[in-house]
Amino acid sequence: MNSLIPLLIAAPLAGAALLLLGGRALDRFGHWIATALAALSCAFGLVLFFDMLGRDTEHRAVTTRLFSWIPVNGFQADVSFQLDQLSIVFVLLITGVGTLIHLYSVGYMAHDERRRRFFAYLNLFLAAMLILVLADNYLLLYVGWEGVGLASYLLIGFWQHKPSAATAAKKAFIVNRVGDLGLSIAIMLMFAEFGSFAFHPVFSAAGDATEGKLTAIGLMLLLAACGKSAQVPLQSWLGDAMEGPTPVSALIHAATMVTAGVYLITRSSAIFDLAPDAQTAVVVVGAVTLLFGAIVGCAKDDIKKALAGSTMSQIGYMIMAAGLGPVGYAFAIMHLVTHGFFKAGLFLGAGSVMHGMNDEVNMRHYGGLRKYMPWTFWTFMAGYAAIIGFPFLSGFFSKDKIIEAALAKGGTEGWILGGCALLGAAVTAFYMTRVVLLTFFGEKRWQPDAEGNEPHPHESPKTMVIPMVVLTFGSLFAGGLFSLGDSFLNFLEPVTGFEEGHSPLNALTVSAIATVCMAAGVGLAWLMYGRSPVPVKPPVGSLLTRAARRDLLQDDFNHAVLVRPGSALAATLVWFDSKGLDGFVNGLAAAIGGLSGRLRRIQTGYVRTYALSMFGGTLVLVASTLLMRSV
Amino acid sequence: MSYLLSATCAVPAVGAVVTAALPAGTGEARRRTTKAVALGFSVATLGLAAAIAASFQPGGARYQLTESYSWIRSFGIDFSLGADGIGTVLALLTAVLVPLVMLAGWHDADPSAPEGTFESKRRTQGFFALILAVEAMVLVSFLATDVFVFYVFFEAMLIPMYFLIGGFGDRAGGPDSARQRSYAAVKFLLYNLLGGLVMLAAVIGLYVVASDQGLATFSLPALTDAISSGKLVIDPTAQRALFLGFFFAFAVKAPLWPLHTWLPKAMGESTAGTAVLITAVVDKVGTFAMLRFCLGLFPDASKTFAPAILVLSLIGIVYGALVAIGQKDIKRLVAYASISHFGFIIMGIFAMTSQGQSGATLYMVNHGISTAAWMLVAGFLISRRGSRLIADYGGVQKVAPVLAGTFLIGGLATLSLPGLAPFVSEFLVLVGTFTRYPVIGIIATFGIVLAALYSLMLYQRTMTGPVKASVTGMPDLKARELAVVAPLVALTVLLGVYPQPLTRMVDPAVNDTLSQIHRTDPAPAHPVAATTGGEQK
Amino acid sequence: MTSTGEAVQFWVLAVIAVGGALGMLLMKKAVHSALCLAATMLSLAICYLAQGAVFLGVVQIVVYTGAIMMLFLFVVMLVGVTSEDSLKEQLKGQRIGAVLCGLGFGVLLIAGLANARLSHFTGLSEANAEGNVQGLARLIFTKYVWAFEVTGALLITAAIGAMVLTHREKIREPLTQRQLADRRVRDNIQLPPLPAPGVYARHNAVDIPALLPDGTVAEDSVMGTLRERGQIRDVSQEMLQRMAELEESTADWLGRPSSARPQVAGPRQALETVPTPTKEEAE
Amino acid sequence: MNPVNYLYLAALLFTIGASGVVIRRNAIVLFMCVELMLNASNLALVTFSRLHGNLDGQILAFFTMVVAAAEVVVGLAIIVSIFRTRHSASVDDSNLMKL
Repeated sequence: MNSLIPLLIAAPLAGAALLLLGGRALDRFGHWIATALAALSCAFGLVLFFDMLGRDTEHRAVTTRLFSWIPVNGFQADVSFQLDQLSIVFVLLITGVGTLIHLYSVGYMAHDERRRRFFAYLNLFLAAMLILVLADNYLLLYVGWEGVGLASYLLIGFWQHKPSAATAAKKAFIVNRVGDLGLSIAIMLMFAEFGSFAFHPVFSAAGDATEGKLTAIGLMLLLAACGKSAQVPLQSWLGDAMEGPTPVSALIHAATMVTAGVYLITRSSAIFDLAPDAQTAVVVVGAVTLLFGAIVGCAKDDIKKALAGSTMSQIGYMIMAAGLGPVGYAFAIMHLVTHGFFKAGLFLGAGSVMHGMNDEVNMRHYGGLRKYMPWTFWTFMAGYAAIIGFPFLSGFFSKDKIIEAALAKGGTEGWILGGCALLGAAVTAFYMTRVVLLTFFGEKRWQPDAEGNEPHPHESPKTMVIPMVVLTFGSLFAGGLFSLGDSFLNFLEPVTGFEEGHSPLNALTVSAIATVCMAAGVGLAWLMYGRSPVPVKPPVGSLLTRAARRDLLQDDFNHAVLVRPGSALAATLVWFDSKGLDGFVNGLAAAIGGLSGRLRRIQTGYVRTYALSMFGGTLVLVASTLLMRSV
Repeated sequence: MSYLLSATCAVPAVGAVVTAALPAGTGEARRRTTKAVALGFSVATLGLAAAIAASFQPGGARYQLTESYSWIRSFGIDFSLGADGIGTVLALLTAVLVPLVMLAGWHDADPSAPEGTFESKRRTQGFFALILAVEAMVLVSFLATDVFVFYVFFEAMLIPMYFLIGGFGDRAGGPDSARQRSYAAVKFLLYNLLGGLVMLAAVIGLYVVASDQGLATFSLPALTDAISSGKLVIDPTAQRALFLGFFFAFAVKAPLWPLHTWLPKAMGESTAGTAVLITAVVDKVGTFAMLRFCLGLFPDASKTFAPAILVLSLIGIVYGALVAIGQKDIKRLVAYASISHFGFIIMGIFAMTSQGQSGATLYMVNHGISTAAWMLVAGFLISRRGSRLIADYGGVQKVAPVLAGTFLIGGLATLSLPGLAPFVSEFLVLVGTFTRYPVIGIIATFGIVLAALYSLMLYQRTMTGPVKASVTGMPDLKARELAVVAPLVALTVLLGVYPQPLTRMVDPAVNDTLSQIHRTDPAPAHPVAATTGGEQK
Repeated sequence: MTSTGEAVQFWVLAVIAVGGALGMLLMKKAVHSALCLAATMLSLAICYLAQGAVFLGVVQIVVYTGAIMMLFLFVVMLVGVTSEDSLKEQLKGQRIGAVLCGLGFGVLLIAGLANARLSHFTGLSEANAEGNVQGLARLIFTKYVWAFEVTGALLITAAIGAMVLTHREKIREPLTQRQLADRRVRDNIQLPPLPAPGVYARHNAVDIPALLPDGTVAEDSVMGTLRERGQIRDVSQEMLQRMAELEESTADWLGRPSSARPQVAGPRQALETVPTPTKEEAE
Repeated sequence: MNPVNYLYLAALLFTIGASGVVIRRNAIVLFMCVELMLNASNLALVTFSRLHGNLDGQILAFFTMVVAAAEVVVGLAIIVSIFRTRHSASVDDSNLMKL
């Protein structure tokens, strides 16, 4: 059964290779191959899952070693995979949502001439993401980590002829690289400390290391997580990443890849549990991003960017939960899964809307679409209800648990964190309601596109609707299913550990407060956008709104602090290299040339001058001979 | 005594003579014969190099397949060859790259001068003969086990390289390209001659010191054995001076910051194939020699100077990358990227850990392959448009997707994407450095961010965006060009996923080097009992 | 130690030799230098004789002084007997350098000799037992025969070399008188005979060029060789001076006012084609 | 008198000759100076011959004379041909070796 694990990865990898190398011959049906292979991978995942359920708790985790990858004396990196409860959750999420999105893309990308490549990249992404979650050591995880980064780069920049897409892709990759820096330093620290970087040995030896070292490793891992999961301060790439095709945004930048940071922190729980300072940093990052993303989401008029802000914010929840320690790991993962469903559903819905509206993304140019796209509308509403935490839907369960866990932190910290989480919930309700109102309700504010075509909104083809419907089920019922008898918690506990948090408020009260917050957010949004017609031109807005539209000035900050001095430095060095170093060398050459020009004058051409110098030379020779003799 | 090594070195040498002697003429058929003959010799060399690798026993003696012929008896100079893991791997790299470089430069030596101006009728013969000559000399350098023989070929290599750089340029040259080329060639020659001169003094000094103590030989194994066993004692001051003499030559060739300024010029002005020869093959002799000669012959001085050299290489890493970011010329960008990479290689060597040195050796191979892919595709691109300026391109992926794709793979390999070969070596170098010098290791890690910057910026500016008018109608890669790039890409992926064939050959040599200098890897602070799934070698 | 006679002889000869050498060095005219050198060589020849090198002494007189020095004199004649070598130095620092080097060199050589242990002199009585010439001949034709043959070859080569160097290749048949005359007409250069040298009534020497009516020099009137050597005596200025004096006295005689006297133009330009030595002589 | 005095005399003459080469400009005089130097060395050789009591020194002096003769022949021929073309026997006029 273990041999299925490599096959799980091999299927999409083979798909990617086949589609990329296969050439134009595969243009007509390549996308179906890719979808089939994704589904095959998903099937393998399900088989493995049920196989795992069939064993008792102690024997659920299995590893399979393929071959030794980089063996250099003490440095032993293997290509070896570990499938445990945490991994299988991710495997199912990735392959499941991945398959659905493959299917969706068949319809969405039907008219793109480079469709074959798109599917190749999607398959590549699946393979890399599976490597990421199945690796049994950090170095192999790093391969998957950068592999998804590559896939993300290729897919964000899929429409390369658009300069904005190409720039966004590059930006995503480079910001991620900064995060990867953290991961590589963490691996190096582990190797220097433990002589290994495989999960099991490191976690079992973690207790021996000093807290300082563990904190350093933890902070480096956090940096990596920040990069991949778009957390403050490395969040700036996610909004731009929406330049990619919408299925990509749904799969990579909402459901799976961006949650890799949460996976990393949860996976490294053994390290974080022993490094409280690092945990605090994680919590702070999570809480800040939670609010940051939510505020950005409120101001964006671009439907995908609003959803991207939301993604950032929701991942902030997960990171915060993961930072809380064993109290929160399981809930972080649970929220991750439910978020995967409803956010993917929301993005697919957004994609469907764009598909019907000539790829218009500005919500101010939508309005009243519910009549034209009923399927899209209802699936979107399901996702909407789930994300705002409408009672007894997926988001309600997972988010409430996180708020509880935050409050359970205790003391002022607990109140602050809980307060942030509740505030976040209210803001989430506000911006999501705004999205829904602007898109599906109100007047038609449709605008002709650049070529003057009036939009004719229509429902999307079946291949797009079916995935949305399937995801709707996940959005509606996954949370409830997981919470039924704490099944999810019990399943994950052997990996992540769990301890009951002691919240100052009981669960019911928390739920009630959260629901009230949610209702307040929805109400405020309705007051602002539901009652009165929405202007097509965005109003100037307050200072905060304007800042939020610019991603709270993150890009400006980066530009001023990093990009501009960086390029100035590069320019200075280029100058220094040609004028300084090379100038020195050339100057030396010129000096020697000048000197020989002077010396050349000694060569007067007069025989007698030469004779004199010979005479002088003889003199010196005789003198030195005599001198040597006398010495 | 097997003749495999000498045969491997002799085949390209004979090939160079034969190619040069082929009948001149400007006809297409004549030229094709010439090219086919040269390519045939290089492929034969590849076969022989593969035979060396195949018959190499990783567990056996340090130097295998040794041969020795007396040369200058009165100075104890023998023409002796021997293959160790490091040399074998690099010889194989050379043998792989040369046929590809020839294929890539298939038309680089076709008559280019306008009708009526003077141009040699033996241009094609000369070009291919020179490439073969370089190959022969590089192979001898990698396989020589005699310090003097190494020195002679290390220096002699400059002659054909000089003519390759000065005589053959790409289509992108401006009106004064000939002048620029000869400037580049002279600069290349002067820099390297200066280094070689200093080295010659050190070689003689070494001989004097050794013969004073009754060891009148240039044989590397004999000298290193005597030094590591304490039979030959070089006093510290002399050792430092000799070390610097050797190191200077290698640092110029490698090149190490701040001795690098010849490289961008030489790579920028020559053809893409020549640039690959420079950076992927000839420069490797420098780093290879640091590992084999500097460390083995002067262990104490190496340890003394290691921190300073590490700092220089660190500067090189960051500096090269930053300057690459600011470049406007594609080939110069690749050259500066190479400077950054050479920083990594030197850093790995002088970190003096097994990971660092294995990583550095792998890095030499991987950098050779990946840069060759990147540079040759860049060369194809330049040959289509006739400009080296980044600003002249844009949107190429739309018209030539395969070209763009391979260019991207080259770029990704350069930025050390995991799964591609350079990642393995770069990570090993970083880990190896980090375990001994944590701060330097961490700063060097920043190099990976900068690498991503220059590599992706180059791709973005040339390949993406709207199709520029000057690019429209640009043909995609032709079969010949694909035949050049495909093996390189395949190797990049293969060695990234399964580098074991190389590490198995390199590791014993590296361990031997480390034991010669009496260095062991720093032990982890809290070692875990069993490593990952375990199988220790 | 040598006999007193030889000592006296040495001191006398040494003074002559050194004096001759210095004379050669300092004399302006090459002829004088040559004669001084001959004196030195002769005294050296006697020194050779005194030291038992009879053969060499004779060779020195016959070959050196007799043949080589005469060759020198021939060449000096060819180039110009009276040509003087200006002792004014033109190269900067040359003379100072030469003096310093010379002094240093001399001091060093003499110091080196003084430091050498040369007290024991074997003398040649034994070697010259069967006669100096015989002794030399024995060596030359046995031990040094190869060198001797080579010197022979050298001499022949030198002789041929000298001939080749001084030989002028005849490129075409020499022109006849008629052809020469025709060419002069064709080229229109100096058809009438050249002017005769000398200023009649004043000078009639061949090295004094004739004067043209305006008082300038007619260079053609002097033979080419003299012109080349710069051995021309230009008397034009002097003549003009005379003319002016004559005018003056005539005017006095006629009682003309001085203002009405015809002005003699200022000094005419000097001879243009005069080679450098003449200029130096003027200095 | 010590025969070493002959050597001193030779040294003196040699020095005068060498200085003459450097000082004088007339090529013929210059040649004479060279001859003087050769003569000085001949004197030294003859004296050495006497000092050692064998004739090898005289043989050497003899060869010197022969060579000097050859040299003078060629040298003077050169001077004559130079004079013919450049109308001067001053060595300073022949600075054509200068670039």
